[in-house]
Amino acid sequence: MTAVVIDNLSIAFPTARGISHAVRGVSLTIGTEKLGIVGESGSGKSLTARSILRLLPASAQVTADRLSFDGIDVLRASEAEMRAIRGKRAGLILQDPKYSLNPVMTAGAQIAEAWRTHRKGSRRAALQAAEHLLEQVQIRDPQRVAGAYPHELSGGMGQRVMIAMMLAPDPELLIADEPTSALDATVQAEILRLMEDLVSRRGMGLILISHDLPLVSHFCDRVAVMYAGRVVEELRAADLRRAGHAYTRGLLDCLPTLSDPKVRLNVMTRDPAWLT
Amino acid sequence: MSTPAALRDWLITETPSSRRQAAWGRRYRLWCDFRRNPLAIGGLATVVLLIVLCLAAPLLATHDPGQQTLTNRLAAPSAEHWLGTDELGRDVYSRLLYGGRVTLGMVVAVVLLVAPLGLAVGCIAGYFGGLADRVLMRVTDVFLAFPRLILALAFVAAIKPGITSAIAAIALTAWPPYARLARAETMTVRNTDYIAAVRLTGASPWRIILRHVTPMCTQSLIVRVTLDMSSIILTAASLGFLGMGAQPPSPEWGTMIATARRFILTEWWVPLVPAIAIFVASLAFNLLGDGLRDVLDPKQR
Amino acid sequence: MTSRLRSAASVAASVPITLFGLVLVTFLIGRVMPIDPVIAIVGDHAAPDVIAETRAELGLDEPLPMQFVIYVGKLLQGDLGRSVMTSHTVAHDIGQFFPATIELATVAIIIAMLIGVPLGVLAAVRQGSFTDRAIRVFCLAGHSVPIFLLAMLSLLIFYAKLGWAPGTGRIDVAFDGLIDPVTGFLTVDALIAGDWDAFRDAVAHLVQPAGVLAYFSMAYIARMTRAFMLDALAGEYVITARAKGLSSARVIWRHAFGNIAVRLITVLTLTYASLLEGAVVTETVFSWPGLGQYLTVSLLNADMNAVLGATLVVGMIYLALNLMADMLYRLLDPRVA
Amino acid sequence: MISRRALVATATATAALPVASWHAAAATPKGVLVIVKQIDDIVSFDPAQSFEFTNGEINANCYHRLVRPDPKDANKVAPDLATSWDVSKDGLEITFHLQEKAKFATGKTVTAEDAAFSLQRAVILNKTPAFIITQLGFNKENVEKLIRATTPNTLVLTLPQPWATSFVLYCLSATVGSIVEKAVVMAHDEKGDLGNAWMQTRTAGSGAYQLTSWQASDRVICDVNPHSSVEVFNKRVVMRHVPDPSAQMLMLEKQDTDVARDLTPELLRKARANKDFTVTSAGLGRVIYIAMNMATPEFQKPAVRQAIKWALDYDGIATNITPDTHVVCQSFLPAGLPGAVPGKPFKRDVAKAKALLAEAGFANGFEMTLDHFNQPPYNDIAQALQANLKDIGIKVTLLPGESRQVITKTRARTHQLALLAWGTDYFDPNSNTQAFLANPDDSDASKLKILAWRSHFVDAELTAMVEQAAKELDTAKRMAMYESMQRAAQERAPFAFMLQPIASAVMGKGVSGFVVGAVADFTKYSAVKKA
Amino acid sequence: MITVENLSVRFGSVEAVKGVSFHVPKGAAFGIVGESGSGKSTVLRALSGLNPDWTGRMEIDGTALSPHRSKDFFRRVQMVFQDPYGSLHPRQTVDRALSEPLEVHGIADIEPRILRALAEVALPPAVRFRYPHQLSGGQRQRVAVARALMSEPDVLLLDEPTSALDVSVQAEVLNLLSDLQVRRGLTYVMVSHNLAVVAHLCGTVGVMQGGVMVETVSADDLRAGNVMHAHTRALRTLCMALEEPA
Repeated sequence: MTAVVIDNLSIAFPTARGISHAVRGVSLTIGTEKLGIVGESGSGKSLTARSILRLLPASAQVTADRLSFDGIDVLRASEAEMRAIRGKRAGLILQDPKYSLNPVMTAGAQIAEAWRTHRKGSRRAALQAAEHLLEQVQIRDPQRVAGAYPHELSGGMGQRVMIAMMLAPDPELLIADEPTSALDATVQAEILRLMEDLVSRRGMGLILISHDLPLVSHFCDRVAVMYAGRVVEELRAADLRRAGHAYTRGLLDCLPTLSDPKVRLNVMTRDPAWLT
Repeated sequence: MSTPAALRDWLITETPSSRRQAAWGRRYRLWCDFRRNPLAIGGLATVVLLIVLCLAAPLLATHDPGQQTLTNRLAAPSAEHWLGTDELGRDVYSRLLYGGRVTLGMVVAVVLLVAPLGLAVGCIAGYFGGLADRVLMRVTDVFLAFPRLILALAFVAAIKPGITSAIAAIALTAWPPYARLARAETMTVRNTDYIAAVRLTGASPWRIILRHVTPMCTQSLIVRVTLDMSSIILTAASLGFLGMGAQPPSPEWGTMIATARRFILTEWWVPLVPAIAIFVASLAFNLLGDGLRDVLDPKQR
Repeated sequence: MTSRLRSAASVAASVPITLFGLVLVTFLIGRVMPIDPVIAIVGDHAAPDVIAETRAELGLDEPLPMQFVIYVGKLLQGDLGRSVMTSHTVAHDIGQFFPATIELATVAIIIAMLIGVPLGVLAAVRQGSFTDRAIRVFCLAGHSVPIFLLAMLSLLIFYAKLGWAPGTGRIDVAFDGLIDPVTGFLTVDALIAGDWDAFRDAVAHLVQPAGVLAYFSMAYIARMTRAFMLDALAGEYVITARAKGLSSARVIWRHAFGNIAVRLITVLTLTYASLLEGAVVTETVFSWPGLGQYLTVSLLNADMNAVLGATLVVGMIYLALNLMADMLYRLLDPRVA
Repeated sequence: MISRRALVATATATAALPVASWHAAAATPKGVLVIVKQIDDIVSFDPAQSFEFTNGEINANCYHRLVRPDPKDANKVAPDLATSWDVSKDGLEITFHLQEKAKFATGKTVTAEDAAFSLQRAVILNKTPAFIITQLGFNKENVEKLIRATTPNTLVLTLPQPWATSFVLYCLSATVGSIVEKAVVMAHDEKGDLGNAWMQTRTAGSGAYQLTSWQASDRVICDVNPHSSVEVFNKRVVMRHVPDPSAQMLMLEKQDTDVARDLTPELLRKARANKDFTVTSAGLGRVIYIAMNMATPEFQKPAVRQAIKWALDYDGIATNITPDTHVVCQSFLPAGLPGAVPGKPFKRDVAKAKALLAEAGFANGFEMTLDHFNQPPYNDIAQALQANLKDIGIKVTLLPGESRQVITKTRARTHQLALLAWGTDYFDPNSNTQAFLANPDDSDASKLKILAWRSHFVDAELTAMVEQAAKELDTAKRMAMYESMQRAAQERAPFAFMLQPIASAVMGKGVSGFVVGAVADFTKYSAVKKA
Repeated sequence: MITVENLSVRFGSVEAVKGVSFHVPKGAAFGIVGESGSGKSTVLRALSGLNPDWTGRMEIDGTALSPHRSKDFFRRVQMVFQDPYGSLHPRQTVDRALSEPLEVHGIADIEPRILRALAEVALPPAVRFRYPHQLSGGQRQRVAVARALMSEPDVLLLDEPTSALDVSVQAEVLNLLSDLQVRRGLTYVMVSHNLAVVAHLCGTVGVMQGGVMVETVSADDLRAGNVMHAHTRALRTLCMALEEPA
């Protein structure tokens, strides 16, 4: 049973006008489950998730009482140890395949590279594996897609390639950082369903980071709501309607809806007390 | 405003109360960023020092830079002549100070000619596109494809050697890259939403170019200019090397080395002194330019 | 692919127009030079009837526009005219002088690339560190010294004092005239002749001037490499690559560098073009009989056929290189549509 | 290709060329004389066309002439191809008796037929140096009648008008009088050019050497003429183009060259201090002078011209700016040329110069421009002149220019002051005397547009005397005329003669026998030995 | 107020908009919804005059539009862009951005107008001399709206005005837009990929797919499910499904 333990994590960046604290004292434990981290831009959700793989910008100052991946101390692990986690045991899916895929390598080559890095097979075996993986992410003509460059693929296609690439070494945990916010609504649903399906079938853990609270609640078991670098509330997705924190409720209330038309939308009033 | 602290607060406030305060606040923030790069600060300090030295040349010089003493030529450094004398017995130290005025003056003159010209050509070509772009870029290409030193040489020879023609010649060869740069910047800027927004106010193309496009190009241009200053000094020196730069007795650094290089095996300090001056000035401008680029043009670095 | 080719073709179509502009400007420069080309041919001491005869021979008594039309007409037939300085046809001279320059510039660009690119990459990876700054100062230093001084210092140190490098010229006297000029590139010709000693000697003679040129151009290459690399390293795909568990070497070279390689080709090509035209001073110090020297000497002797011809060739090479960079960019970078 | 290589191999056969690469080569290859020099002045090797210094020197080593200047006595001509000659009483007919040993590189013996052809060819081609012969009255129409071979080794030259015999002989000793091999040259005749195009890059002579290859601005290679009877120590001469004097010095120190030709005064001083090196020097037949254009009203006053001559710091400039490379020379005939008058009447005298200016009505001075070549030593000298003239109240603006640019300007007579140099065209006083003093027609249509014309110097008396002197059969009388003309020029001419350049060559370790002289002819590669 | 008939736009060989027609009465809000590449933004750009290469017929207030627009047109029709980060000039303060339209149209009393405009979009006067990078996303979009209002237009074209904003800010901006419409009687054409947002602000919604406007339907019918086209139905179903938390 893989477990990520985050205890009192803080991330800060030096700026021209002093230190800016992006994440302050976040504690989370993640097992083989689907956890959603939700928050508005700048809430620190992405940094928190990336800190697990130690993929933060070089200037980030990270402190934590504990930050471990299956017992490995991420803050003190050597680069080689980290490489054994990255990709092999935990994958990361980024927001927009237009930027997160290497534009000058074919999709197949990028998947094969991930496969070979951790499985040490021949070039040809890797390419075959890549095509097989593309099939698994429900791409109908894997051969064409494998030979295509990222800019030749649609957003949905690109995100499937990204998923295939991260699944190649068969990891235990998948971190998806806003995996669908660059996609159209119809594609978004397909991709999320695909991810949910793969994760459940392989018994992997999933961390889904998003700004879309209703969306997350559909695909996750548990939701952590972040605001200004803190986790303000952690709850089961099914309990979202009964959220205790005013911020969480505010996020849900301010959305315009088709089913419930309003003349004016509710506007969230931010309580300064949330920051402490 | 009376104390440095108050001034600083006035500058860095998030709520400036006038355009002027906002502009100075922005400049101050840039300065704060710039200040964190020790190499760039070194470059800036050196440039400022050089400018001060050259401006104060009449006060600092120990001799008349044109005074010849044929019987005391190529003397080694001494108490009388701190950096020795040149091939006509003139004081190298004094000539160095006065030469800086000429050299740095040439650099400034070239920049003042080149930057606006390149900016205008590039922005017009880039913004209007079409025929204007094709014509202007073909002209730019012709000058780019021309062997640069040859163009400068031919130009100087066609007029007459001297500082003015050297300035004109260097400017003639230096503007095309600026036009290209400004054009490239303009092409990216032209398609942005903020330019679209300005177009939707009904502003004329000239107003858009002048007030909205050029400000976006100037920063990278400033960086390029600073980095180019050393090339300008060196081109001037190369012209001097080929006998087409500033002419004697004008104490221009490049010409000083060019005329003194024949002593490199014998009285080596004579060419070495202006060489060090050029090296220091070039390096300072280069470091300054690099620092400015980090601050002004983060995407190019 | 066809749209790529079409846009490349439209770029190529602009070349003749630019060339025509080049010819026109050069021609005008030649005519406004305050040097009587006849004096360059017959000398200062010639008798007036010899001067008049030569003037007519050169067509200088025709009106200016007519002279231009005649010149362009000959040019279109591939006739660059005859140089009065060397008594050879300009085409022959260019065939003799240009290979020397190409050889020099080529070796220089290779050296500059082999050193400048890794330094630029290293500086980008270690951005802001001491290494970054040291590299910056090292490269800028080479770009801050007048190149003739760099050349003379190099001669003094590596030739005179240390004796590591041979002196000036393209080859040792011992091999003078022994190598048949097949291609004009001495190194290649030595290989064709199967003369290994001559080859080694020619290479040894190349290293020093090429090194000087390389050091001078390295600053630009390293600087651009660094800038491109910083750009690339900030890309999301680099995070993806790291998230895949790749080694940092692979992330840097395969992913980040792989993305800038095509852009670097453009930088290298332009640097190469500037080396071809800009080696005049180095050629003078190292007694390198290259096109830069040829152009300068011809210009100062008002040998306008030679100046026009050589300028045209340099311009053409420049445009061709530009075009090539453009094409490479279009063909190699999958992103360009 | 193979054959050429084989040819070169035999030519350098004394020892197989050391296949040494650069670091192993401690010295230049044995049997090969290496000279470094600026050689981008070479235009053509055809003696009928060649008029530059470097080609002159190489031609002198590749060709025979009928007679040559005598290196030992400037006032005599020495036999060369002609062992002796007879002159008719009226001086109109000269009969040359040719030696029989001289052989072309093809192995053929040189005949009077070749000699006559060579002179006729120069006249018919009428290239730049042809005037040296045509000024005697030869032209396309008469030359074949007037210069003819009567026997295989007798050449008779009939003058169309009387000339001083010494003048004629000196003219024939010029490069243009080189004897080419008729059969070879005519075999390469193209459209009646008498082989001129082919000869531009080749030699066809009977000298000790022949031209093997010339690459412009790179090198000239000469190999020995296998049929020459001259004893030769170096089978090959390589002249390399090294434009940078410092590089020349470095090469000399590294023993990568045997002789360096263009060292600056400073480098010469350094070379003299090195006991391994031998410096040889000789005054050249050139003079550096200031031309005052008499179109400028100020210079029409003789006192102004004299004031300038008295304002110049001749010795200061010569000893400080151009030590070892120039000496003071205040006459248009530099030392070493026949008829040269020694002596330095002028010296810097600011008071006298100022008085002369005041006398002319310019007590407060005036402003002038000075055109000069923008290369050393001219730019240094010009700056010194600027300072000198400032002291007497003349404010000079320097106008530097590329040499041909300055020449173009002076030919257009648009200069005010110009610092110039003039080299003698042939080894006879008439060359310079005529150039500086003769101006029969000052209009733009003049047929003689040389130095006097270019500065609007019109002096009927001197113009007439120039022609008289050239026809004076009595040599002693003739030389006296040149002496008086030199004195007159110092008094009246708008020329301030300043300096005579000294040619210097530095021989590296173990090298001996290299000589330079007033004219290129004195440099004989065959005499150079290497230890 | 706005009539678009048979509008087609080509980019090279690609026809991005194929014969779109719709009509917006004065004071009404018309929404265009569709996925990326459906051509919805292209319609708006053609209408605004930013893209002159179109065919068909467009009228504003009974006047036919030509590819080249008069200055008066730009005074009456203004646009708000999707990304407030990109639509404000990075080197110009809020003050400059707001005074530019006034200067162009030669409108006097710049100072009070700017203050009034800031107040109207509920921005404190203190932001007046700030640069865009010193503002939050919501503030920027308010500045963009204020700029569009400076020349007192009748028509506002909204290109995904909230899609780059956080949901809480989106609510604020949407409220601002509906307030302004009421207060000033503006006519809106809004483009968005979010059905709920469009239906919230607009009485009528045109659904686009592949460059074609497949259906025009009132917001009420949309809510009630009275839709004809399959694409409209699919979009509606997805939207409804995600509105309810699990």
